[in-house]
Amino acid sequence: MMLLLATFLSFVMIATAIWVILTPSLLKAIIIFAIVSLVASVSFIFMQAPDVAITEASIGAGITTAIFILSYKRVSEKN
Amino acid sequence: MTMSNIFLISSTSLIFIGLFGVLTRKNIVKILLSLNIIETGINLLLVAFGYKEGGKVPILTSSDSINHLGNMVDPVPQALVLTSIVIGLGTTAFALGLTIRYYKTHGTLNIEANDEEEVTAHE
Amino acid sequence: MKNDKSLLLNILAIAFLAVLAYFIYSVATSNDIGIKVTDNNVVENRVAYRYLNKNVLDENSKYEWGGKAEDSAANVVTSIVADYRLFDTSLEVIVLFITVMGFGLVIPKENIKIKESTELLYHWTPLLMTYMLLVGGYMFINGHISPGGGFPAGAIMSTAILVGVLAGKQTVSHTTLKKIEAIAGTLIFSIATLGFFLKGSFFINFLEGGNVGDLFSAGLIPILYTLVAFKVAAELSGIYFEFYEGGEEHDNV
Amino acid sequence: MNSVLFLIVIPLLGAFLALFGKKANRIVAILITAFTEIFSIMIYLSDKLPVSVAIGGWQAPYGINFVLTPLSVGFIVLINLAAIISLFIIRGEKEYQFYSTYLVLLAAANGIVLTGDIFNFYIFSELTTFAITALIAYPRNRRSTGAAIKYLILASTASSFLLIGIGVVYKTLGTLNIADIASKIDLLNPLTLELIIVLILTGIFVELELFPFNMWVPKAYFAGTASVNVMLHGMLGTAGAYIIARILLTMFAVNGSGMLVNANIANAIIVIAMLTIFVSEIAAFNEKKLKKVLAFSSMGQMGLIIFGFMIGNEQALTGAFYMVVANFLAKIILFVLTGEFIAMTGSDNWEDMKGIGRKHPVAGVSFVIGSLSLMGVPFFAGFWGKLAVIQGAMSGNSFMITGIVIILITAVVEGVYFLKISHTFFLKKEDEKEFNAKARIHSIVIAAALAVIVLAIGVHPGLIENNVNRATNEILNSTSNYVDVVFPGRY
Repeated sequence: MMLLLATFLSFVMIATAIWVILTPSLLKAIIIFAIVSLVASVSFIFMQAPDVAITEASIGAGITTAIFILSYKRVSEKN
Repeated sequence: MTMSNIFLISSTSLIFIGLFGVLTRKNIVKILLSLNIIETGINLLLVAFGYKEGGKVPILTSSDSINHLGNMVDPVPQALVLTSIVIGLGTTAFALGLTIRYYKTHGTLNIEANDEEEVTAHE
Repeated sequence: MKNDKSLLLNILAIAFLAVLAYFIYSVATSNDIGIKVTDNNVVENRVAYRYLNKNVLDENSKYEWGGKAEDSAANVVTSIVADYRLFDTSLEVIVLFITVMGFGLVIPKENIKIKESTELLYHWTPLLMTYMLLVGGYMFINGHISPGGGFPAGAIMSTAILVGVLAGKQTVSHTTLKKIEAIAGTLIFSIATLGFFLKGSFFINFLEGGNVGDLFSAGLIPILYTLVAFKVAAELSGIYFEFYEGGEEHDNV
Repeated sequence: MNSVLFLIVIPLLGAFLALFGKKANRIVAILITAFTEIFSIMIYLSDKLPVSVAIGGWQAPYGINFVLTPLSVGFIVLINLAAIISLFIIRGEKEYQFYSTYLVLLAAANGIVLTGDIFNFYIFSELTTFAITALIAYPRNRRSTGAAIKYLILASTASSFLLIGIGVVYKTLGTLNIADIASKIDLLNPLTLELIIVLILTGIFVELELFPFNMWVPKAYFAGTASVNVMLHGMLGTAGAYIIARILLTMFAVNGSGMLVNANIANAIIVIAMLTIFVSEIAAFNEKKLKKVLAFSSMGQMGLIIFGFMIGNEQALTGAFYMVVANFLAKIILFVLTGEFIAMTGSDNWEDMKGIGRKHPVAGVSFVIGSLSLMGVPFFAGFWGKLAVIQGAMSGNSFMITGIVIILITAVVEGVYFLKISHTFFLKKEDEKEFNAKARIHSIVIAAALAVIVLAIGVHPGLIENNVNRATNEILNSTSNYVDVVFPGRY
């Protein structure tokens, strides 16, 4: 069961990562990247690494996305 | 297919996807997103290197857990990944600051824009 | 953006990655003798084994739950991050310090109006912030016995400040943040230097004491994590302030 | 010897305190650098070397350790010398960020050389990357922003390979200590070893300024101010030369010789080094911006040093170390003077610098001495290095002979463009216009003093012969020497 779930998570992660690269919209890419990070942090729990999971969720998914979106506002305000 | 193999393969694929993005994209924000994907992939890869089938969390919770130290997953890669996540955040933050400045000085987010000053003089 | 679709570049990149993938595949399936990447882990041959057994100093020592150990943090990852490899962690603090400073240096200063926040956000923000600060505080105090630690704690605390910024509440000034950052950083390295004068070695855990599993254990680790958390929180909050802060730009070229 | 950590801790404390120091920052930075320089010279001259210092009271391989050998401390002395010179030629950088970043760079450059732990090395190399990026971006104009972001993206991508390499090393050998890895390298499967070397090599390629990944170099040098150029060349470049000696020729060496463990990869690096020399000298020949000429020449010299290191016999190694010292001194002269000349004429182009040599003969002559040494003309410091590298390559196979031919051809090319530039300086100024700014006396004094050293070494190479031989002997038997320092009695 866990194995199945892990496989599913991996597929979600890879599919979303490809989506990030291919989508032409920047904002969409940033939001989808947050999903990649969140799924990665769930994967860390699967690999028995709760410390890393918490750090990845708060820093990788939270703060990185926040900085990306704030920057996006600055670079897109003129067009 | 075991759990660690799944994570080894998926993290390696993430690294490859990110590398493809870094190599082919022209938009700086896209390149930074690809770099972040590479970093996520590496973090997963390192933790997967330390994973062990049926391993336990390397935290002592009771007197019993001390007798099963050999069953725990390797804590060192986790410690390294903690460091590398923070370094990744630093890279991203600094690069985004530079990107905003780049947008102001170059008027575009294309990485191949000319860096010489003369170009702006005509605009 | 139309350059993104350059076919030749994509084909070249895919070819390069294919070569790389083939190389990794041949490494993984190689049949020669010697240790391979694909071999199963033998924990006993690794440095991690001594960390888990907490017997780096004395190979034959054993420890018990609630007893003394050379490093009494129950969270082994924390004991590596904040004790055995403390030097790495303090450099990590410097990495964040220099990148955030570089960020503040290069970002163009423009006054940007923050949109009026809604009534709901404005009134409930204090509650939300208190809750986030409490979670962050719990994390760095308990970092040595449960998952967590200084870095995520600092990140969560900085999110509280971010919520304040978005709700338009003046919580702390940018100068205060700079001071907290510098003082916490100086203290971390002063403690490291203090170890040299007390025990003859930098970055040594000279307060070691307490029992495995206790809240008051692991010596310096909770203190260092507190400092790290405050420093990280101040630095990350500084980033949010930079986005909305106007002011003079010092051009000296 | 635990006090060696002061070389790292004091600059970092200074970096925090620079947030409060308003005008005193420059003085504080100079004082701190003077301290680190004097301290490192004291360590070099003391008889306690070589020694391994455990940090935090945990002995290697469990804790992080610093390894002090004559080679590493010698490089520290050079790096701190460049640091102090770069501070003296600062022109107008006033903000605290500059000094804070500089002090972090100083600590990181010291740490990258001293550390004996591969993950610690990774963190230090990331720190240098960020510090250098901030210093390049400091002028905040179009050119510097473009150069900085390109360097940052390139370096971060490369260093992620280094991190994968470290992960593979830990997965297979279960240790992160460089000495521990070096002593266990024979246990590895050959293909896995190849993978590790390729990954780690990719990670350090950017810092080595080698061919496919070196397009950032001219941009970065061109965008930076004169003092940043000296830091880039004297601190980062010198640390780069050390990285080859330590990572490639110690961690991955055949025990008892200075050879890389995998002959194929060694040959590949030699080919890349030759390409680097060739491409960069040709590019320098066609370049009109003086700073870019020097940057390209810097890349060429780096390629030459790597070529010498990779041949791996005693003569070539001696030559490589001579090259490190000669290139270090000569290039600093050129960068210091270039900064002055550009400030005086207000132009980056060397064709506009006519008459400078007539106005300031000391500066002009020092520039000529520096460039003659880079060319490898007899009786200048660079000559002995090039001679020994060529002699070393002679004893190699036919493959090396190609390298010799390339070195000789590029030496001629280098000679032509440097002579062209030097000749321009002594031409008569066409217009009677005054120069924009005055030359600063202390910069010219620094350049002249270094030029005298270059001449002295050129005439009498015995001056540094002892130190160079010490370094060569260490590298020739690097693995057993190095492992013996950290784990006495393992070999």
